[in-house]
Amino acid sequence: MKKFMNRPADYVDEMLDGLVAAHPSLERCGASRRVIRRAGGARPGKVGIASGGGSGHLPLFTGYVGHGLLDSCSIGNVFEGPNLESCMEAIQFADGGRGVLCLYGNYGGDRMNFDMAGEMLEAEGIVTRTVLGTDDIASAGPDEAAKRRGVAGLILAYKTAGAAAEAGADLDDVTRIAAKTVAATRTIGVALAPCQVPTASAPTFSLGPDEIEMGMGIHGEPGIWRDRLKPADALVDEMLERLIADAPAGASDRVVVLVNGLGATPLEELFILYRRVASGLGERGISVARPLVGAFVTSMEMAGASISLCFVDDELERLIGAPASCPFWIVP
Amino acid sequence: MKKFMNRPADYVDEMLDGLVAAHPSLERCGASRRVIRRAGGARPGKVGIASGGGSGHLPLFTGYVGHGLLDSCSIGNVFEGPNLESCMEAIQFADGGRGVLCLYGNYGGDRMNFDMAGEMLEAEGIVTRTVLGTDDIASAGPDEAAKRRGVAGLILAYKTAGAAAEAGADLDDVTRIAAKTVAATRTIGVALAPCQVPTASAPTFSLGPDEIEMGMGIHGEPGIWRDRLKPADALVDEMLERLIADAPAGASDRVVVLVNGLGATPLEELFILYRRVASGLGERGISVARPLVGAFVTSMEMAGASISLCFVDDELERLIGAPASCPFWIVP
Amino acid sequence: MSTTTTNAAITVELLRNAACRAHDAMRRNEQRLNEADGKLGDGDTGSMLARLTEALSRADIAQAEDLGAAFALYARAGSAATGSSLGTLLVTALLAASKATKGKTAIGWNELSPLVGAALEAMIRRGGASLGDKTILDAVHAVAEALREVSDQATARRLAAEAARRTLDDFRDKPNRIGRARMFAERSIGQDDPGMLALCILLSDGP
Amino acid sequence: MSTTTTNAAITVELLRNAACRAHDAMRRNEQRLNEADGKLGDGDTGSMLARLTEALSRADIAQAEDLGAAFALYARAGSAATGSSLGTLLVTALLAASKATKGKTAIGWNELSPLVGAALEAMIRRGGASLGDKTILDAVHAVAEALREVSDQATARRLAAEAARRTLDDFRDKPNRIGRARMFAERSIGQDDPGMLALCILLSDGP
Ligand SMILES: Nc1ncnc2c1ncn2[C@@H]1O[C@H](COP(=O)(O)OP(=O)(O)O)[C@@H](O)[C@H]1O
Ligand SMILES: Nc1ncnc2c1ncn2[C@@H]1O[C@H](COP(=O)(O)OP(=O)(O)O)[C@@H](O)[C@H]1O
Ligand SMILES: [Mg+2]
Ligand SMILES: [Mg+2]
Ligand SMILES: [Mg+2]
Ligand SMILES: [Mg+2]
Repeated sequence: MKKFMNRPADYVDEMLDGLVAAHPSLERCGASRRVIRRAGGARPGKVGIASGGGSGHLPLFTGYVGHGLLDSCSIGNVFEGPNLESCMEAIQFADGGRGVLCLYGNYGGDRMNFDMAGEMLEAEGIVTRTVLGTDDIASAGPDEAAKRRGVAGLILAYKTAGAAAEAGADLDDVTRIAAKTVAATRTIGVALAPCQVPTASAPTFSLGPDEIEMGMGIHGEPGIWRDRLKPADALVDEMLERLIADAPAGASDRVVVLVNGLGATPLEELFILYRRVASGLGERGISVARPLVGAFVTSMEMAGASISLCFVDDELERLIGAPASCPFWIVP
Repeated sequence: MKKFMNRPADYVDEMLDGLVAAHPSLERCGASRRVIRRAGGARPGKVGIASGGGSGHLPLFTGYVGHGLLDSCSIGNVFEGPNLESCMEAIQFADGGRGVLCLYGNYGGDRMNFDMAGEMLEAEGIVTRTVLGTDDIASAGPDEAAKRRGVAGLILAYKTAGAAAEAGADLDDVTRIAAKTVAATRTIGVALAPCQVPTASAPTFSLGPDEIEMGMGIHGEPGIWRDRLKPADALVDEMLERLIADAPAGASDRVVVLVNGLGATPLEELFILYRRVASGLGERGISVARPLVGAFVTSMEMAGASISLCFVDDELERLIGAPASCPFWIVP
Repeated sequence: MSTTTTNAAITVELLRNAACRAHDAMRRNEQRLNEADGKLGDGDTGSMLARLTEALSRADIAQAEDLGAAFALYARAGSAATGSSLGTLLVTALLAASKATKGKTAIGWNELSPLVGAALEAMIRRGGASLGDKTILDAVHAVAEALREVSDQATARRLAAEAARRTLDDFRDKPNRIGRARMFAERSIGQDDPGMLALCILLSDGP
Repeated sequence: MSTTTTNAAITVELLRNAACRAHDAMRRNEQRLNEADGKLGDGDTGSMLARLTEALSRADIAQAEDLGAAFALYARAGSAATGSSLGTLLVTALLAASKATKGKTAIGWNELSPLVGAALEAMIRRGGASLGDKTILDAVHAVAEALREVSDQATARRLAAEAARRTLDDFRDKPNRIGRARMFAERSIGQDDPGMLALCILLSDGP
């Protein structure tokens, strides 16, 4: 797999250099310079939202720092959680005196480091809450929903919690909104081709020339089945079926839809998928509150796509539609 | 190459269905439904801007229909120019009574069809002007600059001409701005991996596992050299060198930079490239008026990137910074 | 492959057969032409021609009152099918043929050469390329020349196919002089121009 | 591979050697471990451990006044190098070791088993996995058990390596019970857990 890079070990730091050079609204900071925060820092009196995770998922995580979204973000090496220090710094940089919500995906390393960071900062008087993204329905059964991994749907929780925080909600309320969004969101992905960790000598997995994997994780973790590529409509139908079978109890009949490209899949194909998603939802009497189609959460050059449904009530729909602005998502 | 699609012959129409379903600001129209225009149609009293081209380059062309950008866009099959009828319709839909600028890339089919369309509509009293994007320096020598193909830099002409039209400029002035932008813009691309036309049984070209091609066209047309992959910085250095050696006479020392992904190249790598572009320009005493980093003009799942420099004066810089909004580019 | 050699003239009926055979030939050679285009261009010539000839073969020209009207219907159908360079040039050729045959229900085989010549002229005017640039134009030109003084279908078919084939062979080792391929003229040497190759296939496979 | 078998105790000096050897082992096995992780996880275990052990080998612990301080410096260096699951668990283990050896400049080989036990406990608490889940924990547990009543380096090395190897073999055909691999338990059967494999390599290659 060919990559535009220099030394593989410099992949993340050079990427971050370029990110902040191109986007002056983002500021790179922290002792090891592995935190991105809003230029200008935390807004006093606003509940802060800190996130974090491994590299290799742009625009996630760092790209969502901005008005109405995140305040700060710690960032690890490719597919590795952010280190302890950067998690502490991210929380500190997000703190405007009204507490900080740590909102990130449910992965072991990320959780351990944010947990330790929170414990250590408690002593300094920073109040933190944690909400974990757990939207990947292929990563655990409904009976173990709390064990699920966080994937593309996490950005919807950024959006709602970010809007609530921006509007002046207190920490408990911002936490409630984030948790409610996570609880209302379901994602499933399908991979067509693998990605490669820059320091690795081979792709993380391999698929035959006509093979695809349904339910694959955002780092290439094995999924539900592996078989020959089917027509786009058939794939969408299966994914919708699985998502809807897993819908939360009492789910609304109105959804925010995210058709997300994993990296190498062209927009053309995402729109071909979305076309069927929209009609499939319509056939089921589910209306689309807001469609999002694009590469929002990726795995470097992995080819494939995920579909997320967030079953919204009026409150969530309003927050998803509230103004926001970061380098990769602007809601006017 | 695996694609999310149904029948290859339906690739374009299903993509357009999804595009307009996801983006209500775009309206699909025309006898063969191969035109995208702003929802609501032409604004009376504004100079219209129509573009067009083959499919497979999203967000180009159709994605740039919106406030401060295009009014309408005809769209052909993958890598084929838009047909005559759709070019006529695009011009008609863009017409607000003050004339229409046809602004598109310099490709044979596109030109023939827009020319014929313009000739036929002249009879109906629609005044048209034409400006062709010709920014690809690898497609012809400086002595034949007018023969160059239009690639990623075309969107900068959309932006400036669109801003001028939105501000009330007349057709001659909008045409002047577009031509000035094209004359100030230079692009070069490098490909790491090919793409495949949906109806074709093999990729358009093939590259060895470590091979890349410098100067490759946006459809995979052969470039300047083919050799082993080099470090990102070395590639950027060569590309900048070539771009600057080709700078227009009397070029300013201030540029809008577009580091554009060809489709499958992750954002991470584009930022690694941009990092070096920014420092390389700085070393040469050239300042960056506005950086754009992302997948703005693609070739489906082709891997690679292009770098565009637009040498701006105050007028162009102001127009590039003017408010604009389409599904894939928002300038607040 | 047909053994019919008797038609005294070119009629709407003959045109319809030609379109069907052209479609069949393009369908069978779609990937070969895509591949040839992939070497110099964007790899779409075959799929485009398969689509364009399908559109022609579906266009109902049975009711067309003369050749001019039939060619016009084909031009319209072809134009709806594509806006590619080659496709648009073929539409241009059909339009020119329509003009030249307006009011005629049949033309003799001896009138084919000037008809092709008129189409060629229109293609040159529209596309801006010149003879010698290694494009379909060179093959069309050779066909027009070969058809001079021909007066029956069998000879016309044989000479046209030979002329196209000869031109393809003659130009193979010349550099491409239009489009992007100009830039790597050395690399275009030894490669068949896809447009020329397409015409060659059409004429050896077609009516 | 070393033939030194005489050290009477575990010292800061020995720790430094261990870190260097660990780095060497991880460097050499980086891609093998990435590959093992690719089968069940995200393919980064080897590169992560190469980086983490490089950070340890570079950390200057020569001036550390006791083992506790040396372990703390290593924990800090390791923590700066990664936030991955395994890396963070190893840092957790180093922190636990630091706490347990505070004030001691040396400990006897017979004290190693309880030290590993304390580290294991901390890893379980932090990571939330259980023994039997087919993770590095099971190998660490086996090592702690094997080191009971051992009082010299040579025996410690031999028994620790054997214990890790045995655990790897024992668990190979068991299903993975944590993380995403849980979901395709059948597919995890027959695969080595990358964390366990890493420990095995460290102990057979290391000091
Ligand atoms: N301006 C032109 N004049 C004559 N022939 C042309 C011209 N441009 C292209 N062609 C012919 O068309 C062929 C390419 O056709 P096609 O692949 O369908 O077009 P596109 O370049 O739009 O992808 C060339 O091989 C050449 O023979
Ligand atoms: N919660 C946990 N408890 C114990 N060991 C774990 C835990 N999570 C991961 N591991 C170990 O770490 C290994 C994976 O390490 P690594 O690839 O570095 O982490 P990541 O999952 O962050 O990519 C697993 O093979 C397992 O042995
Ligand atoms: Mg990882
Ligand atoms: Mg084409
Ligand atoms: Mg072509
Ligand atoms: Mg891993």
